[in-house]
Amino acid sequence: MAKELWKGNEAIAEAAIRAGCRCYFGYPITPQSEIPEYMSLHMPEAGGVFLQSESEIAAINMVYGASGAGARVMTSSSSPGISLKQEGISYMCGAELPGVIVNVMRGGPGLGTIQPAQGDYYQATRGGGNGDYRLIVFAPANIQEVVDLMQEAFELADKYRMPVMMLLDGMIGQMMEPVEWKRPALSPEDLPAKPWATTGTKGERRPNIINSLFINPDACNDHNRHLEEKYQRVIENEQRYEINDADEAEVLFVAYGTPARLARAAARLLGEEGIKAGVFRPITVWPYPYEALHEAASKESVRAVVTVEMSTGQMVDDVRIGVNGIKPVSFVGQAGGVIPTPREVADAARKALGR
Amino acid sequence: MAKELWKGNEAIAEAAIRAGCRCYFGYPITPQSEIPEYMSLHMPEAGGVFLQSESEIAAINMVYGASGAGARVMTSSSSPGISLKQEGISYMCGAELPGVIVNVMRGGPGLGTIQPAQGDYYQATRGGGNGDYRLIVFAPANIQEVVDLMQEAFELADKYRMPVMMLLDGMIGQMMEPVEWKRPALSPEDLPAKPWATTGTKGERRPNIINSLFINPDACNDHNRHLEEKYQRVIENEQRYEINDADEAEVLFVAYGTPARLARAAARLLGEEGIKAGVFRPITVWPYPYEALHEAASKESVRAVVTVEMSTGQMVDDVRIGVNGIKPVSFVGQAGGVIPTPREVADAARKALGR
Amino acid sequence: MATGRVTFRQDRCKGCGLCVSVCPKKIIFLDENITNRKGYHPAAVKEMDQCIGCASCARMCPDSIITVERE
Amino acid sequence: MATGRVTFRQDRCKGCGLCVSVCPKKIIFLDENITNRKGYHPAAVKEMDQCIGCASCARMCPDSIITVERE
Amino acid sequence: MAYNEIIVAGFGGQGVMSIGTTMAEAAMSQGLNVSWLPSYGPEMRGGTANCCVVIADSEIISPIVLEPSELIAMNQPSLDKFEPAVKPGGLILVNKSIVERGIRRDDVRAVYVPSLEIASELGNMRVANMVMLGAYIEATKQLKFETVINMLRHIFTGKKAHLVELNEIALQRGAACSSGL
Amino acid sequence: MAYNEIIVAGFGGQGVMSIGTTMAEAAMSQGLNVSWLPSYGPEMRGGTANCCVVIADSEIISPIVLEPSELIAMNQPSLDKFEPAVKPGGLILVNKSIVERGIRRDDVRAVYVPSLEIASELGNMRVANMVMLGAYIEATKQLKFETVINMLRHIFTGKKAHLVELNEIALQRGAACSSGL
Amino acid sequence: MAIVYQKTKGLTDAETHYCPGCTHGIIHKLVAESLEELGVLEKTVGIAPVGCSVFAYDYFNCDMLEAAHGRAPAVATGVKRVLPDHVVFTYQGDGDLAAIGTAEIVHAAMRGEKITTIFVNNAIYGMTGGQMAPTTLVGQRATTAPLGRDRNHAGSPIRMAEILATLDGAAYIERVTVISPSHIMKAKRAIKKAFELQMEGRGFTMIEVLSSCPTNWGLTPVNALNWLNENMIPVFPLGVFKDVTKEEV
Amino acid sequence: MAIVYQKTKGLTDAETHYCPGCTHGIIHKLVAESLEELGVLEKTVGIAPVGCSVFAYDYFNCDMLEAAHGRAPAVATGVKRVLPDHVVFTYQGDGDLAAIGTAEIVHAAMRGEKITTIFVNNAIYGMTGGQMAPTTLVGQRATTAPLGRDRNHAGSPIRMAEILATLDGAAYIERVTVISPSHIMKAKRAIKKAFELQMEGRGFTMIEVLSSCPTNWGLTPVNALNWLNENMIPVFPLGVFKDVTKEEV
Ligand SMILES: Cc1ncc(C[n+]2csc(CCOP(=O)(O)OP(=O)(O)O)c2C)c(N)n1
Ligand SMILES: Cc1ncc(C[n+]2csc(CCOP(=O)(O)OP(=O)(O)O)c2C)c(N)n1
Ligand code: SF4
Ligand code: SF4
Ligand code: SF4
Ligand code: SF4
Ligand code: SF4
Ligand code: SF4
Ligand SMILES: [Mg+2]
Ligand SMILES: [Mg+2]
Repeated sequence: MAKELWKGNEAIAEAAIRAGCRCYFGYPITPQSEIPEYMSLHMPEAGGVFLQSESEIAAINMVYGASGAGARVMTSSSSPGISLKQEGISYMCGAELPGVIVNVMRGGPGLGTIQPAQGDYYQATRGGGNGDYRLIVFAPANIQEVVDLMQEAFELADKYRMPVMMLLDGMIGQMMEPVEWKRPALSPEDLPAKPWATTGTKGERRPNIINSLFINPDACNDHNRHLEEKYQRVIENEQRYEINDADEAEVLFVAYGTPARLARAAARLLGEEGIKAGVFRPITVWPYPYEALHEAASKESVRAVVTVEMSTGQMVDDVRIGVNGIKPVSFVGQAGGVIPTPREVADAARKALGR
Repeated sequence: MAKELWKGNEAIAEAAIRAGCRCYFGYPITPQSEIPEYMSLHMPEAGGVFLQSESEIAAINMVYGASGAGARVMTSSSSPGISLKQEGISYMCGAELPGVIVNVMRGGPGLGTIQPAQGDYYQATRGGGNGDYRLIVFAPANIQEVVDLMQEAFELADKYRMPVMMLLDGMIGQMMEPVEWKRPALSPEDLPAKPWATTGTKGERRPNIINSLFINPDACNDHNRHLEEKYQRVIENEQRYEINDADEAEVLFVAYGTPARLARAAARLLGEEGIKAGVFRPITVWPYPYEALHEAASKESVRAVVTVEMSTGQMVDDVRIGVNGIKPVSFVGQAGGVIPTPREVADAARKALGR
Repeated sequence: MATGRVTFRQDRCKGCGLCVSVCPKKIIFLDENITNRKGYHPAAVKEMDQCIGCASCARMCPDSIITVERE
Repeated sequence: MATGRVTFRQDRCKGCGLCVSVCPKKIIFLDENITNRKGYHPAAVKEMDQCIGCASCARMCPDSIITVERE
Repeated sequence: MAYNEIIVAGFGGQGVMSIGTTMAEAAMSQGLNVSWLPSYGPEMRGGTANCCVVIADSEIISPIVLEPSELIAMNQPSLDKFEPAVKPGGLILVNKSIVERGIRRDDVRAVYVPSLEIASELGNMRVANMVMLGAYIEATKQLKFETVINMLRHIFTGKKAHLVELNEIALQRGAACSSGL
Repeated sequence: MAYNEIIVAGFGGQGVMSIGTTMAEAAMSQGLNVSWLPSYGPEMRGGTANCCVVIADSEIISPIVLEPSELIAMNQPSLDKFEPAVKPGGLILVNKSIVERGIRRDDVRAVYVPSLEIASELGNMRVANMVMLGAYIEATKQLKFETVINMLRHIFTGKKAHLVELNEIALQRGAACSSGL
Repeated sequence: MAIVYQKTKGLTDAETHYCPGCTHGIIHKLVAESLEELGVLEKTVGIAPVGCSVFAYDYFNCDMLEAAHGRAPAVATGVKRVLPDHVVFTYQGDGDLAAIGTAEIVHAAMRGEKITTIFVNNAIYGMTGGQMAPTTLVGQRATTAPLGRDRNHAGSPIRMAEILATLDGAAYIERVTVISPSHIMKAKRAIKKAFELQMEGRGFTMIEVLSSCPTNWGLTPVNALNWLNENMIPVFPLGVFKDVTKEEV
Repeated sequence: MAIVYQKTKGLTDAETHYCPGCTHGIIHKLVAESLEELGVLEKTVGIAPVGCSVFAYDYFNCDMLEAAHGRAPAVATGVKRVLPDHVVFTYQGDGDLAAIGTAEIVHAAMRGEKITTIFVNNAIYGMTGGQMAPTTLVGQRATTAPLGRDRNHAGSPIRMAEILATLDGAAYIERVTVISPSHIMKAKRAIKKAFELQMEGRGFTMIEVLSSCPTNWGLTPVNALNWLNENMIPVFPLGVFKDVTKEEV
């Protein structure tokens, strides 16, 4: 198929529609407002629902309702707006509702800045809401990958009955790159039925209930066990990552999203000096590919692991857990909307190698 | 001083008043409603402000305002309510505002149950809100400790200009224990002035501004660096932990709050069988006492580290980071309001030891 | 005079007395001789033949445990 | 006829024209010969002696850059 | 070494919680370590309630009582639920007035207290839980009657002072139920 | 191996973004890899704007351009800001119409384009950025005029078809500025 | 003998957890009876709030969702937009609707969301133990207003029916109560009419029902109804605040 | 010659970032002039919102806090309760106040919070690029309503002055605009009166100011004022909606 030049945010929206999403609720916030803007025109054209909600909280709860009613549904926001959705996300996890949540991250904390950042990693991978729950979190590094993963995001959400987050930074939302629409567009009729959904009993079954309340602690514990087993299945089956140029690498960069691209640029710089560097890029940051990272770090050639983030260091926790002490782990990054340069990244590698 | 029997929630409220807190904003939620209830009667008596807000979001933003205006101020809630405060907490961190936030945790996710749990560890220690920020998080294990730490909580909040969280579980909020009021009560007049507060210029200075917006990414990055340095100082100076019976321990339990008590009970059970067990109890879960844990786990006698939580396993990440691969780390816990029994904990230890 | 009949699912009665208060014939009472499994003294009717089947009691009952019949 | 005088901080003018639209004497114009450092053509007065010092322009200016004096 | 782990259980409204707090207060004023932990639920009334009390002269490890050394069963469901958990050699106080059966285990002791009957004899149904407490104190000897009576003197003052004596008698009548032990 | 890293910078309203997207579109339709990355700010108008374009026949590693191989400086502040970052041996296209100074470095090449004057000669100020683009294409030879003209044919149809020719001339006039290179 | 009144099929056979004499139970019946009589139970989706009626999902005999505290109108919006031909209702308390959920109810009404809201105003937070609600009367005691609500400190009760009636999207807004059989019949008519207007696509409909909380008011069930009559109705007058069918000629 | 008009000391010397002809700038002046004239700048604390006026903290010459989107009334409440003798105001846009911040403003008004809110209604989200606001007119285009606001889908504009006037805690509510010097003088009187009533402790005060957004309306500054006059005022009538001083005899 022919390539088309797409802006990240618009590609996200279009990809969702092509994934059979016919319901979008959201509230404007830079740098992702092109998503609701695109949806406001194209969702009705596709016969779907676009609604600008009164707040991010309303949006996530509309998602809860629409998902309960069986729809493929999405919301999007950026950092402060995602913070406001935490209770709702926790509820969706508790009630086992699918849905896709896009976070086009900007610098924080607080109002911060509107420039790209990755300061919401903890929130996305650990759950900024209450209780034990997880989201599948995809962290694509370019627009083609965003588009390719979108259909999968909706599929996994439905399969596991849990929300899936697309964790991007503002840069991916704002830039343009060529896109190829590889998979055929889905229409809602093609999708499997959801017998658990609250679509009216039609007199054919007992009422369905969507709920996250388990007042009896034993029931609540059982429910947590049930969720845990599900998460275990996700951990076993849904880890995604990519490794680049790792042959005989002395230093292993670990980075997701935009910084992974910077790390590869840094690896080139190092290569020019004869230092071999590889890049380990988690594509799912939850479930985190701990074993794969451990293996990559285990290679004899690797002398240092350097985590690169657009934050003051969050994923580095997962890198430490994955590497588990077998190699030294260090961190390089910038926060608040500043993007680390390949040179800074290369310097950090040199330092980690003691050069 | 004589001991008095206090209910946890009421002791928290009283301790706050004695720490010079004269401002409370909050919204009812089980199992912490006794805090606002106590405050509604006793805060006005102390000449302070009690206000029941329209929501948890309003409460945290009232805290933001009152803190900006220079007051020692507190809010409290339980899990879902704390989720709603995440944006506000991130703003407070961004604007460097002190304040104390009490989370009397209940089972989740979502509405979950009202029984005690520890499922909000990630949220508390990693930040459920957007951007790079931290809270000092105290996790006391009994009411006396709650009371003792409260004054310190307010002091550290003011000292570092950041929010401090008291992370408790519903059990500590609901139970009664004897309390001794060791430190003299503070009155607001005793407290150091806050020259940065927005209390009106009085024509004596240029306007003060409380703000978390740094639209220029370099400024935002600098601000993040500044915060990071502050957090580094906190890490260096404010770690608190307790170690029990660790001499020649074969198994080291790691637990905070109520499970630390259960772990000690389990250690007794094991002791009866001749298995020596120690308990490492972080009192601050951020900053996490990684080095101290590493050292405790390093002891030759220790063959296994077992993390005990009232969750499906959250602090275990920090235990892994602290132990850093030198000893095997395992986990035992119950979630959703069920409290693990000392027997279950002891069993997990036996299993970890291969017995 | 129309004749009515009321029946109570006494095991589910919470003894709140709302039915008692609205019966125009004042024939409902809480039977202190019975304690149901929930620990309440359930409602009962003294003189059923006085019942006019007006269903006021049933409409009022928050627990929907009263059935009213009428000739 | 009262005599007024207006002065503009032209470097801060955004050339929005609101002052132009409200001047009862129609003596304000945007000076296309000047481009200030912000890239705008700032407001100026054609015939100052016509100015009645009514301050309509100044009240209207969103950027508070007009000062009005009167005899 | 004293380490009493007690569960008090019954219907909401039977004064279960206050039996527990009274025990805890008394123990504390005797210089012992104590903890009191209630069950809690949504606000809706009715249903059952219980609390755990730990009284010890050493440090209290955990306030949760899973295997009580003593159980005060104020109603049948509570006896059904907690009887199996009582430590071998432990004690069960049964509120005989509304519990129909006897205990089923033979490795624990039992005291049967007709608390309502006694209270009604004393002309005040509200002292029924004092009767149970009296039985407990006599049976375990951990707490002193004096301590409790002193506490009552602080609570009932002025016009209510006469209630001290009533409660004292209730305690004694309860104690008598355990005296055969 | 082609790996062009371009920064286009100027005032908001000068068509900076669309110069970039046109380059990216053209390169893509020539089968090259491309990326386009805008600066973005709060909505308030005015101020400066820039975008990064990468055009390559190999994989594009990073869309961020820190050291451009080519800089299109549409105004003075942009030249001031980005001139030092240009790669040695790189190229700077200067919008001579409003930039008063020449370049200061001697390790890069420069092309000066009087874009506004040319546009005004052509009777349509809106083609000024096509003039700049023409200069770029001629100077770097990475893109084909044909490709851009074809794209214009798709954009300007019906009543606007006559604009294709106008833009074509603008491109050529711009190209002429680079021809001395 | 013919049955003149029996439990509606709109309710399940579950026993409610409500306190004795709590009028939540009466209101449940009216909603359920209305849905049954309209023959729409099979295509109804209800939203339970957080409050004493949190377990309503176990009581209504139709598909149900349990919403986060205050967010029922947003959840209902999500459901209704996906299932425009279904009947969608929320059932919410005064803490849920008039405190934490203020924005959601105002905006559902503003949009003219085609849902029906049953707003149970008992002037207190029942579920959590009697804290002050935005609808608590001035002077009324609550666990967070131990000396009674003080107007100067905490303001006066909010009147949601009046507020929402200012919005063009509201099709029908009425305030009723259930303190007597005749009030109950009137309340039922109001609820049924709201559902009918929803089904006609007229816009947002809300019935505010003044309800009792004997437990937290500290009154017997019967006295609670008297208290409601004497104290609440003067502050929250009964009546129709908006009716699109009356605006037409 | 005597100065008859010059920049108020209530504003700092910072240049604003507002678009040319945006009436946010005029409204800033009126607030600042009022505070200056009342002589209270030194004991005033202002709260900036999130919206185009987010940087207001750099413009007002008094202590300022920047609040989270929609939460300015809660922040103001926190400040005022700590500093009851100070003058506290919020400055908020229509997205901020009438969408995400609905609950906060309604409850500040309900409580009779002794603050003054300057509500700048420009029927659009200015800051984020022209998305639909709750106050956007039916038929008005916005980047999230590309075909114009559709009443059936998104409802009709919300009228906050009318809503808040239903609350007992509101002492003074007026809607004004700044499209001409005479409107500006009227707006100023309203703002000043609001501050005065706040200082007298009368309760919550709000001045809604109809404002222009030439950039996102796609009009010249002058045409924007005409559009406002012709289209917004009919939907948002100017006038006093609540005035406690008039209720007294
Ligand atoms: C986010 C959140 N905040 C608070 C609570 C605690 N909570 C549960 S119900 C309730 C109030 C219930 O009052 P109301 O809505 O009036 O219903 P009622 O019980 O009176 O019927 C509160 C505050 C919660 N579950 N979630
Ligand atoms: C929680 C959150 N949601 C969304 C945003 C993005 N945002 C910034 S300003 C704004 C709307 C501004 O509109 P309005 O309040 O009408 O002010 P105006 O710019 O029109 O003056 C939005 C949605 C944000 N910063 N925070
Ligand atoms: S039907 Fe009427 S008369 Fe009969 S018992 Fe009920 S209320 Fe009384
Ligand atoms: S109204 Fe119903 S629950 Fe109450 S006493 Fe009568 S029958 Fe029993
Ligand atoms: S003061 Fe009046 S007359 Fe003079 S320039 Fe200004 S508007 Fe015109
Ligand atoms: S109103 Fe002010 S900014 Fe606008 S043109 Fe006139 S002087 Fe310039
Ligand atoms: S607490 Fe009040 S509202 Fe809740 S069930 Fe009991 S009486 Fe009803
Ligand atoms: S975007 Fe609109 S509201 Fe914002 S500054 Fe520009 S004109 Fe004013
Ligand atoms: Mg209520
Ligand atoms: Mg606006």
